[in-house]
Amino acid sequence: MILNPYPKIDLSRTIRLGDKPISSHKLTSLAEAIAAFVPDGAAIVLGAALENAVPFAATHELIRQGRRDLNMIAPISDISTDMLIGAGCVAEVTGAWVGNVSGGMGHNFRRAAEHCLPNPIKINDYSNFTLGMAFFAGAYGLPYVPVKSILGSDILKSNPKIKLAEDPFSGEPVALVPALKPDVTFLVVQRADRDGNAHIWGSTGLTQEASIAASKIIVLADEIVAPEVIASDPSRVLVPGFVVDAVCHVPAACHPAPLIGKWRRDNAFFHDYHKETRDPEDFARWCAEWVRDLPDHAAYCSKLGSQLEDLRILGNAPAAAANYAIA
Amino acid sequence: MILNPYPKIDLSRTIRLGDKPISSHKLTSLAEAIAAFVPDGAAIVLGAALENAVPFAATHELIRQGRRDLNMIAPISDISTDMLIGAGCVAEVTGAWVGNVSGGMGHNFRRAAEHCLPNPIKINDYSNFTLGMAFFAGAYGLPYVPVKSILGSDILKSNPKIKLAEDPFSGEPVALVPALKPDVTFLVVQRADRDGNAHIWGSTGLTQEASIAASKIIVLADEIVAPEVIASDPSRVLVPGFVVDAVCHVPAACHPAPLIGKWRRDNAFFHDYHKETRDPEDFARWCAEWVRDLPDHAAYCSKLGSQLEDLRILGNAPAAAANYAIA
Amino acid sequence: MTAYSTQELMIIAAARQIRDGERIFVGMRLPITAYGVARLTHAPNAVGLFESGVARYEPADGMLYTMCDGPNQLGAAWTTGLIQVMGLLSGGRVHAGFIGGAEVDRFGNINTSYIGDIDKPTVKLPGSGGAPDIAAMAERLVIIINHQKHRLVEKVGFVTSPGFLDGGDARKKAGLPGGGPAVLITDRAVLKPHGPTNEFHLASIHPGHTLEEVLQNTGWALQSMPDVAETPPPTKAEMAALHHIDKEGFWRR
Amino acid sequence: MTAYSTQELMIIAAARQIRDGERIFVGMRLPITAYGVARLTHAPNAVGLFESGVARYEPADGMLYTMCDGPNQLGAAWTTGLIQVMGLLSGGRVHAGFIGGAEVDRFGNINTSYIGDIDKPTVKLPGSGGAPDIAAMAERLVIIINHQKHRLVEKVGFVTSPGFLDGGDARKKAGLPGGGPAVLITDRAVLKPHGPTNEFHLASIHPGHTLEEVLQNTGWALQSMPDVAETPPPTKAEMAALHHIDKEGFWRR
Repeated sequence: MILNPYPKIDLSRTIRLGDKPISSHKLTSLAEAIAAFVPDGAAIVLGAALENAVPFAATHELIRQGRRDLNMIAPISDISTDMLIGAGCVAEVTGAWVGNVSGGMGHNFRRAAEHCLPNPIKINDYSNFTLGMAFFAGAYGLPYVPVKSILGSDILKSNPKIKLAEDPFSGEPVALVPALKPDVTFLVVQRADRDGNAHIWGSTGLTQEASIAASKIIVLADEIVAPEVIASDPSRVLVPGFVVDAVCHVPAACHPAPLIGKWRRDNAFFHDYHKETRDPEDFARWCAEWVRDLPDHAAYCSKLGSQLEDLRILGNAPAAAANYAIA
Repeated sequence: MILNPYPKIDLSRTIRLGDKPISSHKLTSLAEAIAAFVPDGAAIVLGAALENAVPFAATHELIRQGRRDLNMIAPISDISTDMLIGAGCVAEVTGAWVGNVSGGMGHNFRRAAEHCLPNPIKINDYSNFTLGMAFFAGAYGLPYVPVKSILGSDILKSNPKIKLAEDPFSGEPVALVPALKPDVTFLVVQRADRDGNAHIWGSTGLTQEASIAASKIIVLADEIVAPEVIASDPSRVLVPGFVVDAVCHVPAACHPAPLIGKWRRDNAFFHDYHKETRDPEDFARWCAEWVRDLPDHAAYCSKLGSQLEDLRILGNAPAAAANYAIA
Repeated sequence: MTAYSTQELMIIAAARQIRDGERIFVGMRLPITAYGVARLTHAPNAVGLFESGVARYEPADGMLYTMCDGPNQLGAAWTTGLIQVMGLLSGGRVHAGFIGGAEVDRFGNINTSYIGDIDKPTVKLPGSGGAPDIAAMAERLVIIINHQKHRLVEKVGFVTSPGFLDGGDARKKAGLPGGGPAVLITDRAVLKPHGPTNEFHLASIHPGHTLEEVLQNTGWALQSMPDVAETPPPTKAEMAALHHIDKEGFWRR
Repeated sequence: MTAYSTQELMIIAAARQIRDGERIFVGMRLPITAYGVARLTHAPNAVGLFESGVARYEPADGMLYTMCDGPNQLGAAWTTGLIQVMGLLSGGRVHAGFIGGAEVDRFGNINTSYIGDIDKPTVKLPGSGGAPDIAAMAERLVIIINHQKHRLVEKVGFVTSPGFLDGGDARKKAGLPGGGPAVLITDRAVLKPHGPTNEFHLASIHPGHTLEEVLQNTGWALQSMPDVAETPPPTKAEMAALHHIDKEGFWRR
């Protein structure tokens, strides 16, 4: 037989979950999925869609499981990264923006960057578009992407991974953004089947590229549906099920962020978080109350109670019909 | 005021059609759109979706209007390019494949390449993925894209636009594919409103990238619908209306190619074309009968008669509902 | 007595930067309101772009906390990915973008990253988002910032989003395709780049404010354009449009 | 007497190249039938990819003339763009691809572009499509071609899709990530690369064909692998699967 110089593709990514056999489905609990696929030190994407469909349920579970030394990669992920930093889970932040979209700055992010509290973090700066190109390159096998839109920015100084070069066609300056391949990408979808085939609608930010670039993909589905529902509209699939590693049924996984057609944004929750995490002790108290002292996301939803119910979207603004018939 | 070194964006692309005022819609006849936007010598994309949604109605109209010296850019566009070559409209072919997917080789393409009949053509070879990256770069402002998948191919010799280089990060070989910006891209959509907002479903090949890369975009809509229909599902929009230049209502514009949920493929028509265009005289006769002697696409459809009606999809295989409600 | 607040004047001034038929990177808060006013007055064919992957004709009907909220997606022209929308910008199809920042300097460079040393910052700001891309690629950049001495500085400590860099043709030499900052709107005045250095000059002073006050609150020796004037107050039509959008008077406070 | 046609044997031989759970660039005609057989027998979790932007679990139910036809899209796992599906290939997520061609040489290089001079070809073939990308990037390449002296040639005139180039480690030196040709299936035999040169050697001869006939119809001095044997005939299960798919006996003729 031939010598194959190509790195072996890990078959387990599509056909196994942990030690389950190949014909099994991928439906599991979020706690199991995180235990199986997210080791300490992993580079993970939580919230590639920007400010909607943020997988906060996974943020909380990572804190509960005490994961350490994570590299959090995201364009903008609202307070998700700030929580993980405050809980001592993060060693690196890779992205374009960390804060609180409703409240302003993220206190934990500031404390870590300014005072190494609770621990120092390394910051890898990107702009949104250059992070997009880094994921695109990682997803689709390009070693790097030459980009104009970061020229002139001191991000070229703070992030030495991006190289300034000369476009060999025009002789003009260009910045080379190398491929970025996360270990795990989490995504929140409106509905999925138990094999990871899923439908997403509304804006998606960098969800597709960050997912395909990742070694492992974990889907948090607001609803689990029959395979026929997803198969009825293959153009609404953003990431195909055959590259998904685990599917978790987690209604309102996005809270306090919105999910189009499912949940509204809980703006007050973001403001409260901002007020209640000004000091490390305050954050510890907040984190105990809302994360550590709760066993899982179902308990979190119960604790929210009517506050969550009030955010549930009950109306219907239906998409126009589309037909895939063949005769 | 400042000196602006940036090339001016042509406002007419979104708000004017020819000399119509800015508040007017973009609905026009295909003949008018081609007369207004496709000069001799233009680089045009007809059929970026590969073998479905090929804008054959535009192919025919270009022949009828006697356009010359076109550069036909497409990954695979079935017999569309072959027809235009035979009719003497083409000076250059840029892409990955020209032939007849049902019948095999394209006789006109062979005659032009082998015997300069009816005129010599220049061939710019790409593979499908490198053409995709060329459009991607053209669409999104990247000067070029570094690609591995064309290494080792003699396409690097036959197309000197693609440069072999060294990846400055790894030192490994890489091929640099420069941005490609067509003058005009035609696309066939299932439905559009009169401002060019459109829905497409099914596989789309390079439609999105080839459209956004182009200076002008002409939409051939199988159906014209109220703006509310398109706005009901903005995630089914592939190319936004505000970059579209003209919308033409042309039912069955794709014939003999298929359009998902609307028209089946007319396979016999492809075989007949293959048989009936073996010699230049045969092609001239075919072209007179099916293109030149017909005033427009409506006449072509009438001539097909029940042959076309038999291809119309009457069944319904509906996509699952999606909800965009906000409360 | 004026019948408008300072913030309302800023919104109107920002709205006037949008021309009909243009594609605009809108952002949240003050600029999105300005976009709404422009659409209702002189720019009914403008298109609003949001880097999360949204493009809209009509401004959202309903309160927006972020660009990703449901009301910004319902009835949008396009809900898609970040690369598609920011790609329109990178591809040269965007006329103007609005950005703010913690600091801006006399050449329109903006800092939203670090105050103090990068490795040990005094203040770690949230970061760039898509602002560097907008500053690099949009045909015109509109900067909105509060007019305080520590915000309008001689030279920013970190260029998150490039203006004219060191002035003159430095921006062009750096290979930046977009035209750069066209205007800086503050709560006291409007500044514009002027002359061969492209340094920001005073273009107009808002009604009720004085030259002295503006100079005192600027972190460099601000020069005036030859034709410096009072910022034109909102017209009746502009105020009517603004009140139509801001029914609850959020910007009147 | 065999109960199968040569083309049916080729389909079964091709189907055996697909392992369970793999992602495969399928192509049309013979390979898509092979994919269907593999799914129904030993590879129920294989995934079929089509460069137009389609991915499927179950093979299409209904006649396909092209990969873009309705039956290949109805009930698909994914209908999307070319970049997304070929990007899975380029990104190293594809295990195997099937391609054909007008000419293949002893190192598995394939020509689908030009016979004769590039500027004045004797025959202008349709071109590459996505074959170079598949040949460059897939972990294994399966080549299917009719066994004739003018098709299996010493050296192709134009390398559309790279095999082992000049043999040995030339492919690796050229920077090609994919593993290269793993097998060449003809209507007379199965060939595999062998030894340090990676030259194609005879691996097995189809039942009813002879070594002499194979050698006569190969355009280079074909050597045999040490363990050359008869191509294993289809099993009952494989034939049952094939007949289930090919109800009209298209491949039995």
